[in-house]
Amino acid sequence: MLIHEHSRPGRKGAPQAPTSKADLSDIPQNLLRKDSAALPEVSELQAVRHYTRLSKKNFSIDTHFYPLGSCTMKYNPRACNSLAMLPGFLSLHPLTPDQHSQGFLACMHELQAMLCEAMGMAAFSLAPMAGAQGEFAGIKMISAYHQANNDDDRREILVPDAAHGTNPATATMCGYSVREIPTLENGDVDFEALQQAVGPHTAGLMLTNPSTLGVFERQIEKIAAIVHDAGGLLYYDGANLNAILGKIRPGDMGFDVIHTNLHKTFSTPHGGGGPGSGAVGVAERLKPFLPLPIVAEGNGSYRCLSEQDAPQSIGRLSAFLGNAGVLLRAYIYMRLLGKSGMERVAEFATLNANYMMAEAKRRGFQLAIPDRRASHEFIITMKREASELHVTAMDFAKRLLDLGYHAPTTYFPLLVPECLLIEPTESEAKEALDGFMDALEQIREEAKTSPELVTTAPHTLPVKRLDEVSAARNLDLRWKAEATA
Amino acid sequence: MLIHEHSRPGRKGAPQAPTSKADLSDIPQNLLRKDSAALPEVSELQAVRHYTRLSKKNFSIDTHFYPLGSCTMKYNPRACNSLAMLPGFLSLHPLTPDQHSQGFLACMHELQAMLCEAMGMAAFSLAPMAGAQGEFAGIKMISAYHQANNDDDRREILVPDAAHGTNPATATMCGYSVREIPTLENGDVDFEALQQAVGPHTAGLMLTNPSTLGVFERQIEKIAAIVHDAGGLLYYDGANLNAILGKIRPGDMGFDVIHTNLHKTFSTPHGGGGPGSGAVGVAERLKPFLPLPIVAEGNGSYRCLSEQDAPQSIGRLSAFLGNAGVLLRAYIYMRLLGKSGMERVAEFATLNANYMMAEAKRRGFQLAIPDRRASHEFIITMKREASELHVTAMDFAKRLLDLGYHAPTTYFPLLVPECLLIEPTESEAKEALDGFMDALEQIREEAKTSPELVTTAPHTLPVKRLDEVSAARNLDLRWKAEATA
Amino acid sequence: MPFIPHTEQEIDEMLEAIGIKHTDELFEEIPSHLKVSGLDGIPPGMTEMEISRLMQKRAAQNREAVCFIGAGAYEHHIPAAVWQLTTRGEYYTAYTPYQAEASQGTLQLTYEYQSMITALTDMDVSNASLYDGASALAEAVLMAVRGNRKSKSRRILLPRTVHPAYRKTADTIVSGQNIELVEVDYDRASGTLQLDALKQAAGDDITAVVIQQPSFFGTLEDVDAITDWAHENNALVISITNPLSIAVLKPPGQWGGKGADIACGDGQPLGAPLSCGGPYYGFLCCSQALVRQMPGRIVGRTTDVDGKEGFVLTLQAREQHIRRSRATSNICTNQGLVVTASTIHMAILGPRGLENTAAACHANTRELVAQLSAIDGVRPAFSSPVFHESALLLDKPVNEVLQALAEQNILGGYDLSSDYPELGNAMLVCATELRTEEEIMAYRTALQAVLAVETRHKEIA
Amino acid sequence: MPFIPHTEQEIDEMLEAIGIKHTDELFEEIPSHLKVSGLDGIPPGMTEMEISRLMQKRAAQNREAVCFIGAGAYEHHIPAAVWQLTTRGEYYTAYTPYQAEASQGTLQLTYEYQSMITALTDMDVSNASLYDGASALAEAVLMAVRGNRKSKSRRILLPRTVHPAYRKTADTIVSGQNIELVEVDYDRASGTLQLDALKQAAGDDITAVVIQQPSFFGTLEDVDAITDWAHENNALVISITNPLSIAVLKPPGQWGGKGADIACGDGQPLGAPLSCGGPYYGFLCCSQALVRQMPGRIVGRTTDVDGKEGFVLTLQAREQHIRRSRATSNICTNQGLVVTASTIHMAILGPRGLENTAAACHANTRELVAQLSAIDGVRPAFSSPVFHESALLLDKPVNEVLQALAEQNILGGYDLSSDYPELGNAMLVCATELRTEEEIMAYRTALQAVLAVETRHKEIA
Ligand SMILES: Cc1ncc(COP(=O)(O)O)c(C=O)c1O
Ligand SMILES: Cc1ncc(COP(=O)(O)O)c(C=O)c1O
Repeated sequence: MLIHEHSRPGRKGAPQAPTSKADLSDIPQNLLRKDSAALPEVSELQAVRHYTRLSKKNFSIDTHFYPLGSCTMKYNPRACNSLAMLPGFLSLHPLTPDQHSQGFLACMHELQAMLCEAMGMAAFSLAPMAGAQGEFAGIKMISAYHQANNDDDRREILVPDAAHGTNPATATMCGYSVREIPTLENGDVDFEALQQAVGPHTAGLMLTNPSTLGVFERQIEKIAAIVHDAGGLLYYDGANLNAILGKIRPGDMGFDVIHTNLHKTFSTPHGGGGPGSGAVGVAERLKPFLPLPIVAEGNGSYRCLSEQDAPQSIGRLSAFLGNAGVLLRAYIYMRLLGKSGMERVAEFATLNANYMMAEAKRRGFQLAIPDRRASHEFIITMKREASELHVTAMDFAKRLLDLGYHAPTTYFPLLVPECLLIEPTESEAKEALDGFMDALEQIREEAKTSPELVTTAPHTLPVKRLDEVSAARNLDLRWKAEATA
Repeated sequence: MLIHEHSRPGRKGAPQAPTSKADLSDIPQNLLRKDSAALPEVSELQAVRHYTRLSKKNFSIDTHFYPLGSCTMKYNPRACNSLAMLPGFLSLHPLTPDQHSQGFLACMHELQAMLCEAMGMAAFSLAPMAGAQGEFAGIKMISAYHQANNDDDRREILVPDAAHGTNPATATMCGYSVREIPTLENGDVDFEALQQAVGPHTAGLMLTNPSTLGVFERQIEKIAAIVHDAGGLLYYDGANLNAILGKIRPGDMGFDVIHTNLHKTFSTPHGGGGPGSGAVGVAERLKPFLPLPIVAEGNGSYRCLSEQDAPQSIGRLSAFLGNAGVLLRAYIYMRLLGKSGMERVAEFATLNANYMMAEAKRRGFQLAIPDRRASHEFIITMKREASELHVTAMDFAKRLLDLGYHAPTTYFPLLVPECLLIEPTESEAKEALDGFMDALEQIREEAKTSPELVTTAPHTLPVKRLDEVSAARNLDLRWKAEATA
Repeated sequence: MPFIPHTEQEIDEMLEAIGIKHTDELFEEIPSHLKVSGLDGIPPGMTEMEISRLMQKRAAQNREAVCFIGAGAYEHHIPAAVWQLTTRGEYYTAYTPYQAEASQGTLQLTYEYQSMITALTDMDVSNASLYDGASALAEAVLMAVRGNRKSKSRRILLPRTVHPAYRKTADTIVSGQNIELVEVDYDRASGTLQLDALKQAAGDDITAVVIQQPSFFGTLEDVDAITDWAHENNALVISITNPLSIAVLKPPGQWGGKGADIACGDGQPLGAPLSCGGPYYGFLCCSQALVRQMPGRIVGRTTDVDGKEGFVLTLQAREQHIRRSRATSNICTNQGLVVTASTIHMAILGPRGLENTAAACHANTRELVAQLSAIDGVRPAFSSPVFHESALLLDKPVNEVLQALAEQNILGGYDLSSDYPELGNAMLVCATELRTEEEIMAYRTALQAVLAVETRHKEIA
Repeated sequence: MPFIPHTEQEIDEMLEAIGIKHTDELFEEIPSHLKVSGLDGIPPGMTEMEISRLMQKRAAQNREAVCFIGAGAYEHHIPAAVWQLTTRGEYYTAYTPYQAEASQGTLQLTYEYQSMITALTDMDVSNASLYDGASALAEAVLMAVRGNRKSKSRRILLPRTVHPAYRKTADTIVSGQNIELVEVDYDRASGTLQLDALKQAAGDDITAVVIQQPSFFGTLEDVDAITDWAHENNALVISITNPLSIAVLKPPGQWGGKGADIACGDGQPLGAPLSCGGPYYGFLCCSQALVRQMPGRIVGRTTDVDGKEGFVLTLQAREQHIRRSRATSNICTNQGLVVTASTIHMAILGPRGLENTAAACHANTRELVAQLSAIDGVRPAFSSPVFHESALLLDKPVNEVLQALAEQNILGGYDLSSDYPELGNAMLVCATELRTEEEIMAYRTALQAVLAVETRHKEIA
């Protein structure tokens, strides 16, 4: 039932706004709204009850193991939420003069510094509001760098075919053409193909390492060398740093620019779709191009750098300082972890992934890349199950929901057929991992004995399998009064 | 699964306490604990997930219509929660000197005054921590009053048989013997029986008006007169004021003392069993006996009265000032309602109850007291259904849960067989009332066509009908390590 | 109208269904001369925005200060998760779990609470909570009187080392029932209860002995000896403990040879904010033998018709809604939500977290006492070992000193002089794990200055 | 380790299952000379208690002040229910709803959001949110370029009455794609865009015209005439509106004869706290004709195999994870949680609540402008009617005046002089429904004093 269906004309019952409407007669009649907007009219109780009940239809970390690969669904500490929502932060207007917002700016400055240290970069900007915007900023900086060097012929960005869709989309948004680089069976980039592709037209290479296939790119130094030798720059898609945090730093691998998804590795909540933060870090030579604002320190006080301070900056990405509340949460998380905590993120994330991989192997599941170490995630392919039992990876995914587990990422990376990309994260206990593997095994058993049960799953959720095709064909994108009348 | 079953020896994973244990060597060895307490060892994520999931097994106002008679489950505004939990209140130590807690004391003083006005009493104390403790304070004041008058022979408290169980229990706790007064078919007190019972041994009469049968006691003035004439005092059980708030005041009806359940009428949350607040109000002559502390004002500042200020007080009921946080919530609620809002509570609570009663009648349900106006609640009896269809009021109650409604109060008051005491409160919309009546009708239909469905309900909840008899016989009141090993 | 969803049209429909024209008719049975014309003393309603502004102002009027007061309520760190979970609507807005199948959340959680608090106290049984520690003591006394079949006297030995407000509360609550609360004095030097004093007060029939550990003074009583003595004399033992302290101190269930019979106290240190004094909760545990004397709700584990585990309120025959005037107590509503918070708090901290917190409180208090005692004119009041709280003697009137400290936003302690005039200028101080070294040093500096100034004032005068 | 639940025993079991001895072996594929020896620049970890103390200190360092700044972010009352519900774990800690059946909460809520924001804007279609208002403008521009098949020029008329930061952001984002953003000046007297100026800037092919209503100055543009003119010239119309304002102002869908084609803006005024500048969210609506050009996620209503209503992400073929380099945008993560809050906010306020709030903001600003303009040396910058925000001219440098006011904890407004030097000493002021009469009068008094003192200083100098 939609909130609109609880609405009755004239219903109020909430002391939430001025009880009467102030005079607007100074505004020309033709600029005023004539009708009232068709918003729901419900009591506060009805709204609270509706949205409380609605929330119960979600899986979430706070309710379920959620091993969604490439998404790093780790625990979001509750302290990060309450401390980022202290009144002193919540009521701060973004255009408040710097001397009135020193507490906030101090946090941001320290966050920049911690990110530099953890990533091995020279400087960070916190402006981008999600991973994709971080990518945009990164590629834009590469473009600005070449432009500053009058190196105008570099029209191409290289992207491995295993890359996340945002990488090629970003390159396009920055005006580049995209050239795909194939991936080998063992998960490494096809080095020869790369060698052939690199050249004077190469603006840069976007790489994720470990790749979305969940393995570490072993030739990273050679790759860095040929791209750099050709005058290109190296971009690190740092959406998922859980595999490396505390073990190896993108800067040390030779990357020139990186975006980080604070809403993954640094545990800010994903909120059912956002907000995130895609802070970008750069090596020395790209520093002048960082997006604004950046928080600088001098004489013991903090201030935001502006266009005057950074004339070569690629500019602003939002009206203010990006997703400040998200940044505060990441800051708090990093301070809670501290040095030794942060050094151990990759260790335990990787331990969990490799343990699950070993268990998957032991239980007879087929691994996409069986002979390598998993990073923070690994891939099972249901190719065999799909062809022999006619039960697809999607069926497995849906049936997992019935058994109380959020499904892993399905059908990504695109290279692996019928794949489940599984990422447990470091904050899950062994029981959860074992329980999940038991569930997978149970489903495989069901697929043999009662395949219907699996192919028509889920059965225990608020809705059964939804018709996505008709959703796209017969667009119903908003409630209309007539529709229910 | 119990939280204890998520525990593993040595598990931590939460940055919640000092990481190491300070030295305790100055404490004699024989006074120290040897073993660690057998508390669960879980990660913060596990705790959060466990208690989030557990919460989903509750019905509550925020999720369900909850027409539990005699309990007044109205909407608990979220603002009351967040404002009562402002750091300035939360961090206030109860023994803080008065001059440091003026903001809090101001709220309490105004709350006392508003309660006096709403109840028609001369003074209020906020000390009692729930209705039953309010009753205790009230009867204790009656006792202190007679004692102060050297009127030592009054050993009896009169209580109608329809009264809530706390009334006789309270009288006993105060050292009185209890004499029950019968109730007539029409819900009124048996006046003749009362007349016979009243006498020089009468310390007082405890009355709820409207009674727990949901009807107004029409002879209240006569009743007050005979009790007062006999030298007894009149106690008003004000647990449920929703029937009268804004319409008639206990003080004006002749009551000498009243307790109020702020956790019902004044909307503080019930929290799955408490905390509540049972503030007590008195007529002039009982003022000296009010429990401590009481907030007084003088020269524009507030202070708590102590034993020195009130030597005749019955004393303290708790270590500090009662359930302060609950009192703050009630204060905020009353200020939100204000004069006109408060004047309309009974009006709409009664409208809802009488509408449901009319609907019940129209749909052919049997009413306990069919020919009177309902107060804020009314009673359906399933006597006929129980004898003809072998489906009891309890079965109806359990089946209602399946249909998404919390059950009304069952088998109270004890006088009415197979009863459902239904109290919708003013904050529920007409749709909820109609939906509930539809559900009752549906169940009656099911009782005819498939009685099993009803007598074995609920079917859709986390557990089916629970075995209470074996619970009381084979006591299992705590988890023990052995039990699960 | 705030919180009333009715539209005009719905009101009309409802009136029509009832068969009346106006809501006034709903109240026609009330004698009209009794009806109130209007609640004129109630101020006009506020919007949420307005009340928010007002409450923020009021909250700010409670001056922030660094708190060194304990005396029964302690400022501890509470993990953020605790109240974020506790205030979820499903816990916050549920009633007492009368419909068990629709209340498994609250019921299971309460069972877990009972498991945790009995683990902490090392007792057999716990109820689901009472109002607070002081009223829990009163209920413990009533329970002892019902439960001690060997004693006829209804005499309870109540040492003066027990929290004064607890003693007053117990007196208010049990005084109507012909029970004698016998005060037992403490030893001036050690600040503890002595067996000799107990023996003197005992008479030949005692129903129960109350022991608070740590005592109100923070001193440590000889709980083993007192417990054994009481049991030898057919008296029951009622313990009062700070539940956090027994993460490291010997729990009541292990006192003496047989353990305390009834254990009570205030649950506040386990997850309840100071909150101007409440809501906290009283815990009450007992030995198996006394289970049917237990007041208040108890949750038991059972099974449903399919054999699935579930939880219900049990032993309800003790309670007022069934046994009415013969109930074990009149308590009905308890402190459920605070117990919810407390259970989550204990789960998150775990045994090690509670131990480390308790030890940190003790270490901070020890440091505080050391720093303050180093000041001229300040010395410990007692010679016994203490835990987490301690009494100090000043050479100036305590209320004046505290007043002066309060002006510097230091709440320096609790003035003992009205409850214990015999001690002279005594105050009780406490530093929980929240107090920092700087705060402790700032207190020292401030106290030093206050005492010096006072002296100078006097010299001048 | 914080947030790592592994016990020693479990680690051993897991290593054994993997067939290794030590976790180091998990990283054996990484060239060892690349491995970091330790993150020495990261400070040691803190307990929750310690970080709480630190953050409280930091929060307190942000000096509280009465805020008269708007300029794209507005301090409004947000009902307490909004964020208490929004931060429920089920909303707060869920991912993007990729598994629809396990995400009906987020999906239905987003559908309700789309229904509400299209009702407010009176547009056909909305997406599920973009990052903020400024980046939404950039996406609107890109969308217009893709959607306007009649135009080849990729020229967008971007008036200077549009928020400067929005213009800069749009420039950053679209500049790589060969798009020309043409500045159009405003009329100095009225502070609004004039048709003549547009016509001059137009050239013979324009892709779209951007209109902000109320303008950045708070002035009201002649939206009907501009819209109709644009449509006559085959240009699309992109509106930027404060979504609260269109509860009472004519919504974009009703501008001119055909309505705006694309409506965007920042959702912050509908439930997002100021929060140092974010997270807010950008809304983006369009006419049905442009639906396939829409960037970002969209939720659609559909049915399950039993015919039961349900919700899914739809039209995903536009998005990067399918269409990769040819996607409508690279946006992936959006601002879902803020949309959650905003949806609940709109539901609780309802149409009347939003109208009354918008009207109250306007009335307060009008009062503020009246009070301040009464001061010598202060006058309105423009002659046009304004809504909710207004530009004032001072006879002193604005930054000095604001500085002086800030010292009295009054954030007096936004200094226009760096973005609009031609206006002289101009500042933008705003008083939302939260500002009280006393605060407005206090501002007046303070400003009066500041201007007077300044004058005196100068006289002395
Ligand atoms: C590898 C990779 N790159 C980029 C992104 C894009 O990040 P965001 O969703 O924050 O825009 C993601 C997130 O899904 C990702 O997994
Ligand atoms: C009529 C009546 N009296 C007294 C009480 C006792 O109130 P409390 O539960 O707050 O102790 C109740 C509550 O159930 C009640 O309904």
